[in-house]
Amino acid sequence: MADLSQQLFGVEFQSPVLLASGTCGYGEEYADLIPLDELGGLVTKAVSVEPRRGNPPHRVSETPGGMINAIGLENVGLDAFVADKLPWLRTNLQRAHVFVNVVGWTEDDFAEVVGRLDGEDGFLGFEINVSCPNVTGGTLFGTDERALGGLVRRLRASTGRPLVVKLTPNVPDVGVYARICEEGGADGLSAINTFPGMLVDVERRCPVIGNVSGGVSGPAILPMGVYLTWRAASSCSLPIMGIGGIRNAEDALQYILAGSSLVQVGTASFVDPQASVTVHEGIGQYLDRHGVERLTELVGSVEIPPRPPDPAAG
Amino acid sequence: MADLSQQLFGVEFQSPVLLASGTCGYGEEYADLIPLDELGGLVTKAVSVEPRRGNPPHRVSETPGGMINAIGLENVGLDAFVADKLPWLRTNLQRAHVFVNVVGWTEDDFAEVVGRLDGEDGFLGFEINVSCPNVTGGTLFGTDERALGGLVRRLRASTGRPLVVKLTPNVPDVGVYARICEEGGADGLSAINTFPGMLVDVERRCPVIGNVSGGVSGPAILPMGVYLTWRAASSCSLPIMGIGGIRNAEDALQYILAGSSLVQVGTASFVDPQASVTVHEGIGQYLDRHGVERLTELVGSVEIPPRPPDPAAG
Amino acid sequence: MRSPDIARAAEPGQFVMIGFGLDTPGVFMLPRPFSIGWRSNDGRLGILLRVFGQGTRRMSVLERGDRILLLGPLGRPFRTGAERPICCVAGGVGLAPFLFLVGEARAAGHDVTLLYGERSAPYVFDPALIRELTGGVAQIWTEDGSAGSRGLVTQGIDPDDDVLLLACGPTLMLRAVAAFARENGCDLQVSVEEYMACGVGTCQGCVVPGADGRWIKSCTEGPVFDSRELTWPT
Amino acid sequence: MRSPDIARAAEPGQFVMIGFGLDTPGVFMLPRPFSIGWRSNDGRLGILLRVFGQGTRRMSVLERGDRILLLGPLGRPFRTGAERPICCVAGGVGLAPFLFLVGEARAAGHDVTLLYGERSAPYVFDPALIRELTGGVAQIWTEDGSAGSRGLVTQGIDPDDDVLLLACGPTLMLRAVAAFARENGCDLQVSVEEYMACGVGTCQGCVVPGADGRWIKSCTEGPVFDSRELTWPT
Ligand SMILES: Cc1cc2nc3c(=O)[nH]c(=O)nc-3n(C[C@H](O)[C@H](O)[C@H](O)COP(=O)(O)OP(=O)(O)OC[C@H]3O[C@@H](n4cnc5c(N)ncnc54)[C@H](O)[C@@H]3O)c2cc1C
Ligand SMILES: Cc1cc2nc3c(=O)[nH]c(=O)nc-3n(C[C@H](O)[C@H](O)[C@H](O)COP(=O)(O)OP(=O)(O)OC[C@H]3O[C@@H](n4cnc5c(N)ncnc54)[C@H](O)[C@@H]3O)c2cc1C
Ligand SMILES: Cc1cc2nc3c(=O)[nH]c(=O)nc-3n(C[C@H](O)[C@H](O)[C@H](O)COP(=O)(O)O)c2cc1C
Ligand SMILES: Cc1cc2nc3c(=O)[nH]c(=O)nc-3n(C[C@H](O)[C@H](O)[C@H](O)COP(=O)(O)O)c2cc1C
Ligand code: FES
Ligand code: FES
Repeated sequence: MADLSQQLFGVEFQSPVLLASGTCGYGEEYADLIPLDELGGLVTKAVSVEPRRGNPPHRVSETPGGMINAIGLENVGLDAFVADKLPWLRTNLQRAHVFVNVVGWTEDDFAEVVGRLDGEDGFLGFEINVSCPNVTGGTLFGTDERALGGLVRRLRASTGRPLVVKLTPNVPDVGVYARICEEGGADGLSAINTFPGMLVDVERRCPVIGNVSGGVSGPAILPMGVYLTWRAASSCSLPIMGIGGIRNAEDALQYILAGSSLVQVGTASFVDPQASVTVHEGIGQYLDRHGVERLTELVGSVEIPPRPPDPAAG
Repeated sequence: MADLSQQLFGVEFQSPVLLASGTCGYGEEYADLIPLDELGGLVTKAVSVEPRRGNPPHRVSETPGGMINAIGLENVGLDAFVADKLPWLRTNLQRAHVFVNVVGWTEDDFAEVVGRLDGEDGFLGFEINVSCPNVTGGTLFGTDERALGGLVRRLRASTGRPLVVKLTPNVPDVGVYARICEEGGADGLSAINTFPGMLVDVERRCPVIGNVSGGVSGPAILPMGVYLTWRAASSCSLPIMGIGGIRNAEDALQYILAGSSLVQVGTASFVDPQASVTVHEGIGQYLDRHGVERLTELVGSVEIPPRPPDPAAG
Repeated sequence: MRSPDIARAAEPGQFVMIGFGLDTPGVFMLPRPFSIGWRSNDGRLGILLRVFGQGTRRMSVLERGDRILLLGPLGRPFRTGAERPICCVAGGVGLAPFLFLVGEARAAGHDVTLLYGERSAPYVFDPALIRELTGGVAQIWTEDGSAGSRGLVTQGIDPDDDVLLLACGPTLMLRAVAAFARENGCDLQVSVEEYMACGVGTCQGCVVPGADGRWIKSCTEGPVFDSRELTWPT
Repeated sequence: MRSPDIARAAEPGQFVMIGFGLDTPGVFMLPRPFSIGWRSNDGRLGILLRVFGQGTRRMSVLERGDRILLLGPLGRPFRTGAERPICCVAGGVGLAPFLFLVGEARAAGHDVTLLYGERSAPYVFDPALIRELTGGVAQIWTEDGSAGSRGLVTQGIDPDDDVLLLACGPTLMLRAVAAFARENGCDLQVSVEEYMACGVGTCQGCVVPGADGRWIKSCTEGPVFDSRELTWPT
C-alpha cells in the first residue's frame, strides 16, 4: 500500500487525517469509538487562560448541508487542562499528534496559555484560534492584519514548538493573512475556521441559536475551504491543514491537491464517528489506484490551466 | 389574505419576491415557465459597457447543498441590452419591477452603464455588482472601503433612479460596507453575492471549473446570508434585498425577520422554476396563519435576546 | 431497527443517535437523538417517532431494509434503584422511554403507574401498543378530553411523598412536574431534550442549565437528571 | 416517467431536466439533463441511465411512484429533414437519443443505421430493448470485442458522402467523427454534453466553443449542433 506518512513540523505524521478542534473534545470522548492512535492526530477544544462557561442553548443546529454552532469556546481553562486533560493525551496517544487549540482575547491571554503549556508533555504544538474578538482592537484577531502579525510574533517568541495559525475565512484575501503568519514566524496554517451565520426560528420569531449568530461548518463550506486553502498555499510556503466539510477521501483529496499537507475532519464525525478513519483508508486506496507511491507527491499538485483565473466569477 | 405589498424605492412592490441576477437571464427566458409579472420583480444578468464572452467551461457544478458558478459575467453589453433586452422587459412587465445589475472594472465603466440607461424606459433601478475586481486598485470594489465609497458617490451623482448596492460576503464586517453605501447615497442594499469557492476534480487533478474558482450559491449559504443581512440591517437604515439559498417561504422569512424587505430567489429556480412563486404563496400563508396583516410588520422583527451576542462562536 | 449490541446494553431512559451516514448522494443530515422505546430478545430496538421537522420527516419515510446509522445506547438512564412506587409522567413523544421502563420496572417488582398526556386524541400513540408494552398501567390524558381523561397530565399525579416521579416531555410540562415535586417533597428524575450534534460528549452542543450555574451536557450527564441538578425558571 | 405533455411534444435529440425538487428534507440537488430515449402513446417517457456520480447514483435508486421534477422537452432536436440515409454513431449512454430517433426516422421512411460502441460487454445496454426500439438496425461495437464487433465504433462508419451523420457520445468520439466527416465531406450533427444548471437558457452555464469564437449555450442552441457550428480542437 502507498505511503501516507509525511515529515512535518519536525515529526512523522503516519496519516494526513486529524480530528478538528471542537469536534473531538480532548480526545478521551472518542477513544471508545475510533482508533485515535492510528490517525494523524487531533486538535483539542480551545483552551483559554480561565475556564469559560460558554453560550446558552441552543448551541447547535442543522443548516442546509451543514450545521451552525455557538458553543462560546466553553472550556475547562488552562489549569484544568494541564491537570485533567493532558495526562490522558500523554498516556493514550503515542503515534497520533496533538495540537492544542489556543484562544484568548488579548495577546497576553494567548501568550499565557502558550507559555504555560510550552514546558508540558503530551502534545506536539499549538493551533492558534484567531477567530475571536480582540478586546483591545475591537475586531477579530484573524481579520486584523496588524493584530494578527503582532500576535504571531509574540507567540513565536514564547515557544519553540510548532505554531500553527487557524485562519478566519471572512476576509477579502486570505493570502494576505497567510503571508502575515509566515512573516511572523508561524510554522503552519489551518484553513479554515467556520463562517459566521445565523438561523431564525420563524415560528417563534427569534434566533435559533442562543448566541444569535454562530459558525457554519460541514459540507456546505467545502468549496470555500478548498478555495481558501488553494489561495493560502499559493501565497506562502507554510504547510497547511485543510479543514471544512470533509466527509470522505475525495473531499480530503481536493484539499490536498489544492495545497494542504494534512486535513482535519470536523462535523462529519458527528454524522459518522468513523468518518476520519474512512477518509484515511480512502486516501490510501486512491493512491494505490492511481499508482502514486507517496502522498507528498499529491500535495498542491492540482494542475491550473494556463489562462489566468478571472476572479470576477458570477 | 394578508397584504404582501410594500412601498419601497418610491413604488409599490406587489410581492417581496424577486428573481436574482444571473439566474433569470433578461426575463424573457423564464416568461413561459412562470408568471413573471405576478412577482415582485427581477434583476437582470449583469450588464457591462462592452459585451463579454465570459469564462470557458465548465462554468457550473454542484457542490454540497449548493452550486458553484463562474460564468464570467458574460453579457450582451450595453448597446445590445438597450436594443434587444430592454424592449421585452418594457413590454411584458407591468407590475413586476426590474433592476439592472451593473458591472464594471473601473468607476467609469459603471458610470457609463448607469448614465446611458438612466434615460431609458423598462426598468426601475440599478443593482450595482461590486464583486468584481477594480482594475485600478487591484481589489474587489466590494471589499475596498475607499473604492466602494467613491463608486457609490459617483453613481449617485449620475442617476436619480433607485440605486442598490449588492454586497460581497467576504469582508470582516459587512456593517461597515453597509454604512459606506448609505453615506454614499445608495437607496438600498442587496445581501448577498456568492462566496468564492473551488472544486478539484481528483481523478483528473485539475479544477472542475474552467475559471479555477467561482462563486458558491444555494442553500449552503443560507445561514451566512441571513447573518449578513441581519448585520447590514443592524448597521444602517436602508431597505435590503435578502439573497442566498432561499428555497421556500421559511427561508425567505428568515431573511425578512432578520431585516430584509425584499428577497431574491436564485439557485432554487434551477431546481424548480416555480420556486419563486412557491415562496410568494408560502409567505402569504404564513402571514394568514400568524394573523399578521401586512408583511411590513415582520421586516426586521426578529427578537434578539437581551444578552449581547458573543461573536466568539466556536 | 436491529442492533443486538445496543438492545442488550440498553437501559430505560437511554437514547440512540439515528443518522443517515455520509454516503447518500446529495444528503447531509446530523443524526437525531431518540429515546429507546422498547427492545426485543432478538436484538431489535423500537422508537416512537413523531414528525417535527426535517430529520424526523425524513425518518418517517424510511422503509424496511433502508440502512441507517445507529449509535448507542447513550446517556444516563433513569435510576429506579430502591423498590418504591414509581409514577411516570409523559408528555407527547416523551412517552417513549416509559414504554421501555414500565416493562422493566414491573419485571423488577416495582409498583408503576404511567400518566401519558397529549393535546387531543389524534396525537395519541397506538393504545394497543401502549397496552402491550406497559401491561395496561398507562392512563391517557388529553387537554380537550377527546381521549382518556380530560386535562393536563400533571393533574393525574398522586401527591404521595414516597413515590418516585419520572418525567419526560415538553419543557412546560417538566416545569410543572418539577414545581409539583418541590411542593410535595417528591424525588423527581426528568429526561430533558436539547439539540444535539454528537451525542457522545465531544461537541458541547447539548447543554442545559445546571443548578450550580454551569451548563451541563445532556448527552453524557443526562438526558435523565435528578430535578435538583438543574435550574428551573421560577 | 409519465408526462403526456412532454411525450407529445418531444423530438429526437431533445432532452429533459430531471430533478428532485426542493421539498425532500436534507436533500439539495441540481437537476440533470437526460436525452429522451423513447416515448409511448400513453404519455410515458424513457431515458437510459448510466451512473456516473452523485445525481445519477441517486436516480438509480428511485422506485416506481417516487416523485421527480421533469422539465422539457428542451433544446434543439436532430434535423433529419430531407430523405437521405442516416448513420447514427453512439458512444456509451450517447445511445439514448438514437433509440428515439431511429424509430421515428424509420417511420418517416429514412434508411437508418445505428452504430453503438462501448468499452466492453458489461457496459452494453440491454440488446433486447435496443432491438425492440430500433427494429434491429443497431450494430454493437466494443473496444475489446467482448460484444458485437471489435474496435472503435467510428470504424464502422461507411464513407458514403451522401449519408447524414448523427453522433452522440464522449468528446473524444465526437472529435473522431467530426474529423471523419470533414475528411469525407459528410454532413454531421452532434449532440454535445456540458454541465447544466437551468436547462432553459438563463444561467449561461452550459457553453461550448462556437466556430465564431463565442461560447454557445448548449441547452437552448443545442444540444444538437451542426458540427460546423462548433470549434473542434485540432
Ligand atoms: C434525549 C432525546 C430523546 C428524544 N426522543 C425522541 C423520541 O423518542 N421520539 C421522537 O419522535 N423524538 C425524540 N426526540 C426529538 C428528536 O430527536 C428530534 O430531534 C426532534 O423531534 C426534532 O428533529 P427534526 O429533525 O424533526 O426537527 P428539525 O428540522 O431539526 O427542527 C424542527 C424543530 O424541532 C425542534 N428540535 C430540533 N432538534 C431538536 C432536538 N434535538 N430536541 C428537541 N427538539 C428539537 C426545534 O424546535 C426545531 O425548530 C428526542 C430528543 C432528545 C434530545
Ligand atoms: C444533453 C445531455 C443529455 C444527456 N443524456 C444522458 C442520458 O440519456 N443518460 C445518462 O445517463 N446521462 C445523460 N447525460 C449526462 C447526465 O446528465 C449526468 O449529468 C451525468 O451523467 C453526470 O451526473 P452525475 O450527477 O451522475 O455526476 P456528478 O456527480 O454531477 O459528477 C460526476 C462526473 O460526471 C460528469 N458530469 C457532471 N455533470 C455532467 C453533465 N451535465 N454532463 C456530462 N458530464 C457530467 C463530470 O465528469 C463529473 O465529474 C446527458 C447530459 C447532457 C448534457
Ligand atoms: C461544535 C463545534 C465546535 C468547534 N469549536 C472550535 C474551537 O474550539 N476552536 C476552533 O479553532 N475551531 C472550532 N470549531 C471549528 C472546526 O474546528 C472546523 O474548523 C470547522 O468546523 C470546519 O470543519 P468541518 O466542516 O469539518 O466541521 C468548531 C466546530 C464545531 C462544529
Ligand atoms: C449562474 C449564476 C450567475 C450569477 N450571475 C450574477 C450576476 O451576473 N450578477 C450578480 O450580481 N450576481 C450574480 N449571481 C449571484 C446571484 O444573484 C445570487 O446573489 C447568489 O446566487 C445567491 O443567491 P442564491 O443562493 O439564491 O442563488 C449569479 C448566480 C448564479 C448561480
Ligand atoms: S451532543 Fe455533543 S456534547 Fe452532547
Ligand atoms: S443550462 Fe443554463 S443556460 Fe444552459
